[in-house]
Amino acid sequence: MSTLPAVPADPAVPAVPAAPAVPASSGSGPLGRDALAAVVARDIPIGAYVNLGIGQPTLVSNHLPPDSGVTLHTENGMLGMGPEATGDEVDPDLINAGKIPVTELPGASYFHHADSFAMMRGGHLDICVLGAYQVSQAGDLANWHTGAPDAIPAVGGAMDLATGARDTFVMMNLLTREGESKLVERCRYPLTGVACVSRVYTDLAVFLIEPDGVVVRETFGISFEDLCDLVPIPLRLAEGARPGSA
Amino acid sequence: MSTLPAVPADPAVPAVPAAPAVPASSGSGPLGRDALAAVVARDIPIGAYVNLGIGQPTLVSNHLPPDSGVTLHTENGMLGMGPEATGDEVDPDLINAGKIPVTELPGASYFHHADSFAMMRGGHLDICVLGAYQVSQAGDLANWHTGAPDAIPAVGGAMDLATGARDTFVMMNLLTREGESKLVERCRYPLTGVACVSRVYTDLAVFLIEPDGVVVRETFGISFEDLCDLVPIPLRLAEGARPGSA
Amino acid sequence: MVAISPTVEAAVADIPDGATILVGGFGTAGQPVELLEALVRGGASGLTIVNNNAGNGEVGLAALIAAGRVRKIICSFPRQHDSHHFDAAYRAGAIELELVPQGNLAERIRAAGAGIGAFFTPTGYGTPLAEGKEVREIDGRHYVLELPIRADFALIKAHVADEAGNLTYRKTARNFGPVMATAATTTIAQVSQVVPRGGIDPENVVTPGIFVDRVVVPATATEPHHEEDQ
Amino acid sequence: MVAISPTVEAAVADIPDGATILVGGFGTAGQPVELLEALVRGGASGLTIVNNNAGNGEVGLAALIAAGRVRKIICSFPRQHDSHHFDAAYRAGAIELELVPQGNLAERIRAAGAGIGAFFTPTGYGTPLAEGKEVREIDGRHYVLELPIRADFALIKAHVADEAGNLTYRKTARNFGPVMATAATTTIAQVSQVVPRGGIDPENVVTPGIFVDRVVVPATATEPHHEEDQ
Repeated sequence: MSTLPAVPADPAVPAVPAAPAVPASSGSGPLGRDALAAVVARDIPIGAYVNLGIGQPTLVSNHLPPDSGVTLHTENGMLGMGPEATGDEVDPDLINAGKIPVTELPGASYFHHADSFAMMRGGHLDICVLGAYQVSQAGDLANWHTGAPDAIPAVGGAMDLATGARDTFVMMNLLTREGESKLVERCRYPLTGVACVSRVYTDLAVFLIEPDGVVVRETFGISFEDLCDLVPIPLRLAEGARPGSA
Repeated sequence: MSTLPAVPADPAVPAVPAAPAVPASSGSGPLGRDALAAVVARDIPIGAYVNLGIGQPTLVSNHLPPDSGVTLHTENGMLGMGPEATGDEVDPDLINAGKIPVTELPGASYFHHADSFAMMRGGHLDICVLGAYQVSQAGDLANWHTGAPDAIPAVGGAMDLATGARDTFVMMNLLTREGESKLVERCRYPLTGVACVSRVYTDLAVFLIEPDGVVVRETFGISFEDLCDLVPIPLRLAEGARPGSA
Repeated sequence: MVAISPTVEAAVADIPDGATILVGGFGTAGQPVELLEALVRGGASGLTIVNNNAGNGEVGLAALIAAGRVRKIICSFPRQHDSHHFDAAYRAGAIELELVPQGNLAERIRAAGAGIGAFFTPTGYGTPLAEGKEVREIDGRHYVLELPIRADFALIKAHVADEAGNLTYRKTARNFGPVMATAATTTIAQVSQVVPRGGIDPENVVTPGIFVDRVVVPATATEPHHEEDQ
Repeated sequence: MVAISPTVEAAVADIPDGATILVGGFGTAGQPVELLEALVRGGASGLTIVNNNAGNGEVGLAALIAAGRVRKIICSFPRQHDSHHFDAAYRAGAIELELVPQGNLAERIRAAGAGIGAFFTPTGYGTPLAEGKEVREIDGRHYVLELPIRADFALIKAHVADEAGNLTYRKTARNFGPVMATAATTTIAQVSQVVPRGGIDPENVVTPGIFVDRVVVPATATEPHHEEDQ
């Protein structure tokens, strides 16, 4: 479930739809990163203000149609961020949160860091999309620290994004390389935020974190029953969901 | 004594001098409002950032020489305020805290109310000059409410100014119309701020509120002994002070 | 996403009875007079208004108070030479007053917009306006705990808007507009002019469009500015 | 009152051993590289540095760390692909790290400049970065109490300054500069250009001169901007 926004939901932005307008393809296997980004993009309402985290979430921008009216925020002080800069466009003073040179779209604005994070913390961003090490069934997020004793910890804006946006979506592979589910009963890694994730988009299924449990909205190339065998928490199939074949 | 500023004193602005460069005229009687404004103006260091309260304190600006480099702040969102506007200069969008049309000097800046009061509360203003109903020997200020049961209370920015500026100067007549001292042991009116006043400029004397008591820096047309008879708190004469004749 | 409202009446049409409304302005500078007068015509009542003052003369907020629509006002400086409509309502016991020091008012509104749960301010410590509030000594200084002020609507007056909802202001009419825009569920800005996206330099945007839901150019707008100031 | 320093060396000459310094920038965007390198040449050591990161490559803050001048760093994101000087010092136990979520870092600096004694933030609640801190539930949400971060000096990079000390910035190089300028006893800004008073439109000032003590145009300034951007 999402944290309570400091300011109630903005009526100018339609609520995030509970189910996709078009049922997802339930084709022949797990979704690739790019296909998963397209699924996330389809769930972003027209006109939304969105922050895309570093890495896989950045791919979502490639799938937002030009008429989506979606405005991208980068926490280092900009709304109206455009695509990555190339050639002569590169300007070291115009970068995204990953420190990659980007461009500016018409209608952009710049602001300082305290204002930028006030914007996030105050619940003004409709959606942020983040990667994760683990997500718990209560929506707890772990994505900043493996807890390894020799790791140098670095948190950046992850905690602010996770707790600040109205909806926090996670994008990740469902399983670790060792085959363990990253959707878990309780996170083993240090937390980024408590009960902040509302949806988990993975290569095998889309999960909705709801107050009464985790709901599977769609699966990709796997049956609901096989999915339940992989994930160590109780799952419910959403009404009208179209589970994929195994 | 002054409240602790949130940020230590700015070394770019010389400390407020403990004694005037030129001894005040100790002439033949109490100072008029304009002459008192000149005394205050003389104590404002070159380059200081100053907020002048509504009423008598506003007169101080008439006595700041053009080369003083003093920048005036108005809490409704401006630094670099110029003199009152006249004729075609009048613009309803450019007013001071007393809602009087004013002008803009080169080097001015505009900012919103939260930023303007952050500037004050954060200890960035060197001096504010306020009127008062009463000031206590500990520097408590009462200037917003008589406490009369039928009065409509209004506080404005007085509490923020009193506690926010590095030095708060008060300008007032020493005595009420009934002849009672407004410099008192303990304020009888509701407080504006606690231990916030550092100096009290009156028609009869200038008082410094120091940690170990109230010091008379100069008197105007009255002997120190006669002044002590008027004011119901212990007074000390500053070293080198030139008391006026009675 | 910002909507351009065709009229001030349309812009405020869904403000219900009992709403809490942040109203921009310091006196009449920056006061969204046309939006407020549309609200008078619209008929919503039992309103809680947050403004620095309590109305001036006969226009805008003063007209709303005169029409008996304001149940409560949260402000720093109600008593002015021309606040006679408020004065009369207050003395008649028809309006509730919550008095807040001006800087605490601005900071409490900012806190609501910035997701700050509460903050310790030195302003008001030891005064009647801190009575009943939590106090704490931090690093040798005394502070009072203050809570956010958020609202259902913000009505503000800006200068130029672009089609992304970005706003600029004019001189000291900026005052409370930028912070109020951040602290309401729905923010409605009356402006002198709407320009296309890109019509405001991104470096000079004061209120980013993310905070603005509706923009309207009042039909009767008689702006005091000179064209070259835009 | 602002002073125009003749050189970056003169601008930082009085920074003593053991000082706490707010350093602007997000990575290298907005980082006052020339001021930091003057500080390396100047020799102050035992410094506490507050910056979003912990140095990139060989320049600026990375050079200061490489020279062994930094005792402690307060930042949100030390570990980067090019933070090898920090990494080495950290693993050698030669530098202390206080990790702060980025938004709490910005807000704590703002609080210092704004005279806020402490504030309740939702960020970090329930995580290891809130351990030992006061928590409180307000209106059904959990918050952590955070304290201001103030400093002896702020070193920032802006774009244009006027002779009143007013500053503008360029694009996302604005980042921490405006809040850091408010939170130090002495704020030193390196800029591309100094214009006369009135050379910056008062509506477009980002940092008012009241927050700026010294301005300097580095001799080696090679600004990436196009002239028409000024």
